[in-house]
Amino acid sequence: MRISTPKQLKELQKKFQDRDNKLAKKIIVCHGPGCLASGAEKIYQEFKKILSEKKITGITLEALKKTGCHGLCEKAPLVAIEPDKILYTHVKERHVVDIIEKTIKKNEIIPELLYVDPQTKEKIVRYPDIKFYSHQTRIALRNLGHINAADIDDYIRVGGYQGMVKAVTKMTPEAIIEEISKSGLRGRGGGGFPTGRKWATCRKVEDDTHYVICNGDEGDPGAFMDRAIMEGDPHSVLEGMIIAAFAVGARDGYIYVREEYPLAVINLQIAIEQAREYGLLGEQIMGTYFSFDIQINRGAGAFVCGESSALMKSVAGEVGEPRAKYIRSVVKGLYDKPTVLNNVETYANVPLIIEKGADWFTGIGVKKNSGTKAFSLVGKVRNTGLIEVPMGTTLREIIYDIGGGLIDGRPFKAVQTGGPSGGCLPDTMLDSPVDFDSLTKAGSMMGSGGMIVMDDRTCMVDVAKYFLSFLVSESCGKCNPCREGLYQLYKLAIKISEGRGEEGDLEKMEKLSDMIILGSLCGLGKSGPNPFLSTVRYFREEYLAHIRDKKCPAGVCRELIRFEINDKCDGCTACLMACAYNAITGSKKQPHVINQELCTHCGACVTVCTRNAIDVF
Amino acid sequence: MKARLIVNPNLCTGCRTCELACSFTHMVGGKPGLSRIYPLDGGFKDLYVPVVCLQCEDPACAKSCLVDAITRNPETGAMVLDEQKCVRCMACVAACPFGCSLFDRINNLVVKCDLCDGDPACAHFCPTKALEYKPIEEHILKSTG
Amino acid sequence: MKQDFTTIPSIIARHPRKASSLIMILQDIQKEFNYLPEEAMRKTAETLEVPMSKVYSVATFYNAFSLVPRGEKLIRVCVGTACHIRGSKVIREQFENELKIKPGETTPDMKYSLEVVGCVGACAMAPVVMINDKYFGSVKTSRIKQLVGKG
Amino acid sequence: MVNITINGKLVQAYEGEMLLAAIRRENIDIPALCHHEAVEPYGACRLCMVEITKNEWDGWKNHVTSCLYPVEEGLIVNTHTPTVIELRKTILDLFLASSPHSTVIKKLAAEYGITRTSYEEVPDSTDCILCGLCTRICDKMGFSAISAVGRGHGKEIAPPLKEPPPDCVGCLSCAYICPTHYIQFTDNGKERTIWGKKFKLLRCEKTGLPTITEEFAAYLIKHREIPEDYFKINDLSHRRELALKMGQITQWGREA
Repeated sequence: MRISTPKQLKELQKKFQDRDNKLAKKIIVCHGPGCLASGAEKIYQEFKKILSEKKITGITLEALKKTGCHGLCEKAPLVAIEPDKILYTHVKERHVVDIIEKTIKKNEIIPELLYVDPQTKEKIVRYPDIKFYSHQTRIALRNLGHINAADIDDYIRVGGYQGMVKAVTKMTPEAIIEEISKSGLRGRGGGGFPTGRKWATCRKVEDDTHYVICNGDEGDPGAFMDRAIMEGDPHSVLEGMIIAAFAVGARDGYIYVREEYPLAVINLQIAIEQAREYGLLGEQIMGTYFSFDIQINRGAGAFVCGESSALMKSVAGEVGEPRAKYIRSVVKGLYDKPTVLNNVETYANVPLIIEKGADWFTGIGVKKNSGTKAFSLVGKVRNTGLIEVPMGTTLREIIYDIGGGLIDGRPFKAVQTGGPSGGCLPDTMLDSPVDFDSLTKAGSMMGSGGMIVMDDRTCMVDVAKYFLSFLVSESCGKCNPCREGLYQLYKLAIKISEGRGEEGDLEKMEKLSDMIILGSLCGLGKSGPNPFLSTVRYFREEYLAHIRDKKCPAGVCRELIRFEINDKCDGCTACLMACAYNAITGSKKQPHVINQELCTHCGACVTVCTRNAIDVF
Repeated sequence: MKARLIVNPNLCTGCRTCELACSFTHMVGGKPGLSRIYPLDGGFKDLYVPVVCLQCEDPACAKSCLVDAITRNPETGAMVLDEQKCVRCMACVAACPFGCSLFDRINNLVVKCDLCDGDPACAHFCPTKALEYKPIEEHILKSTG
Repeated sequence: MKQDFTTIPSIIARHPRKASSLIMILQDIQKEFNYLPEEAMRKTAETLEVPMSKVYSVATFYNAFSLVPRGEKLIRVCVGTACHIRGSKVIREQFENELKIKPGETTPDMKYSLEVVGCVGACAMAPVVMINDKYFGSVKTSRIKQLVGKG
Repeated sequence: MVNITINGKLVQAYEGEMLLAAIRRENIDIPALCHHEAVEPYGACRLCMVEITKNEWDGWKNHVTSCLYPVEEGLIVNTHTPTVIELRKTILDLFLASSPHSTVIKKLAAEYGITRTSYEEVPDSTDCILCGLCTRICDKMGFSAISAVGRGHGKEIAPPLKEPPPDCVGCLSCAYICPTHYIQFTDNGKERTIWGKKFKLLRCEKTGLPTITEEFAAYLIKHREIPEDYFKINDLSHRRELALKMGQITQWGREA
């Protein structure tokens, strides 16, 4: 079936809505990354088995739905019951029967599966009442947790492809670009470049071929928003790309997906095929002369391919080495043709802007930073998960209201944003708003949206060392400042963390950092020293403790710490079993002892001790 | 092509002034370079032939150059080797059927005649006019007339 | 692991015969054989008319490719930021101790390969371990022996 | 022509050329280890970076690699500002840590006042500075026998599978173009070895002197349509042959 008129799409939407409305209840089994890692697939199969065996009136198999990430990954696996908006957390296979028997059949709530507010200890039935959800505004993640990613009909039901149909049948390319420019949409991949301006430049380049690329190479460790969108709402990405292609005059599009995301590739592929079937991709879309198709390229594991020129080389089947960009890729990109490259979240925003208008979009967020931003809120925070907030929301709101504060009530130390190109912000910055400009000013950056919360047991020297080690192994090795400079910066960080640091090392590292920023060829090198610079800016004392006192205050840097078992030990032998180096001795129910000669300070014992009986010095 | 380097072995005495002139014109770092012209034994008594690049119509040197370092100067018609581009692979030295791409071992350079940018020193200094740099028309008129 | 190289041409034939297919072909070969056999790389170079040096360069540039056979079970310990601060280092070391290999290596019986990976995008469940295509979240050191057993 | 200012001097540059060419024409010495006229600019060594600005940029300055930045009307270029010199020093310092034994690097670093690296010397260091000239020239010549292998700090230049490269013809261009003379080869007049591959040299049928490798000649015959005969003798013999032929013709003229 081909959709060729806006009316036809409306009719279809109506049809799918009616079909959906007939379902008395819907069982949503979240298949986001967190839930999948916690056994969501088994729960889905269990539901499927019981539903097909039991034949409950009004509840057919159609009521069971696999969706993308619902958000609250910490409590995975999640099951939601619609339209009642009940959320069950930490669901296990054995709960499935209960859910069907009680909640589905009798409208009874199962209290033990409900979310418990960490502050009030109150059990919350409906997820919109949970602070984690109530403080969010979802645009890019609008359909996650609500629709079946592998079903275009479900996307159309919730209003999918309306924006694209409007763009292609009712708007001129210039008008689309104008609308996107007016909306103030900025690149969600991290740089924050105005999307409208990018499209306008690309359209202006006279060439018979233009390309549209979607950057799904979410390389920042600690970020999974793009993954969640590609897996959970692939059509929103396609729709955004089709609008972009129509606006700039492209015939071919590419989606570059990280190799670690096999499910994203599968769901995107299904989506592309379904869109082709409906005539939304392919020749003469909506009966116009506009033709456009999309191909998926799987990344092959290289962080540097998040950089635009490297990504384009990789799409062309080559080594992902960035090239100097005195000629921008918008003008000369893939195969030297004008190319628009945006990230997944940016494209996911586009259809709604076209459908609802730029004014609606600028009404969300703050000046010069309109709209929302999705984050993966992770680390030592209570409610880890996928969130989306209006630009300008403060870090405190995100971490304490949505995130529920830190695990075990430990003190907040820093929040890391922007991945390896970003930085760590201390508690003094908690009230600063989260938007492109404020974060950059604070010495970090928006990045693709990883937000990693750190507590007092995280060592900032170790964090800097971690990012440097990541960048050293991910540098393409083309230019000297990045290849050799970051390597030397890493070596100096190791030196400090191992207690060999000397006076002057920090100054040397700062100077080297400046030169790496100045001299590197691409963004990877130019932002590579940021994790070091931001930690040394806000946590200089901690560095100095390593250098002068040869101490790691957070108890992380192994060369500078010592573990000892205190009198809380009740001889449970958990630490003894966990120690791979046979450094712990002691018999059952007797206090254990650590042999300092054999101890490697790996900390395995601390992670298993439930009695708080191991001290770190 | 306006002019051509005409070689007349009849007039050549084998004095080797041309070699010297070439060498001194093509200095390398202030020292004389390798001459690109050689008056050689013509096989008969008192017969010398100054062998110099013929600036072929379809030059093997340029064809064999894989980095496009040898190109024709449209002004002089000379096939000129760009020293900055040359990577000393010796393809042209091996490929020229007249042996007129040469390797200067002392300066580690491949060299060939470039007609001195339109004023060839060899012709300039040739005492017997065995080498003359003449406009093409004149030369054609003479040979046909 | 398959050692039947006769399937190579058909894998290559799944893609358009142009240089831009190189990475995709190598990915399919990697999937089929668990590594990139020399013969497959040569055949790819020949079919696409891409120099062998370029194939080798691409094969060694990207993390996804291995030039040596990998074990039946590929254990990937995520060392992304979220995992790092939730103790992935200890997890990695425990796997090293358990399997007696370092990341990038394979046990002599070809059963296990150990790798570290930048981020698998399941950060909310940190620390995460992937065994073949399966994710395991909130991994504790005490679970590692058991994880090696299953997966 | 384009008007630019280099270190305060107004100069004219050719449309489309890179800043480095204009700078060097002014006899200003700035190092550029990954640059060679035979191949496309690459921008890897970063030594040729200069400061640029324009009057209308309101004091905003940028630092660019001059080998890759095309000249623009009104550009004001400074090649030796304190920042630029500091950057060059840092890069040379880093090179000195990664290639501590290279005489070329040592000499260049000394010119900038660095005699010992202030960083940790890289273990298993080599003289290779990964400028990419060898692989780029090999690609340009159409052989692509060698390439970069791996990435990041562990990157190296090698033939495929680190075996003698089948596509190499032994032209030695890579060794010649290598700015640090890292690429080693042997040539005893009969046989040549490079990248672990042995080549037989063609010899002049008259003088017995070696010319190019058999493989290189075969390539030129096949792909560049140079007649096989041309390679039978060397340049000296070719010249002698030409002299004798022309001598014969002259002699006939004398006799007639």
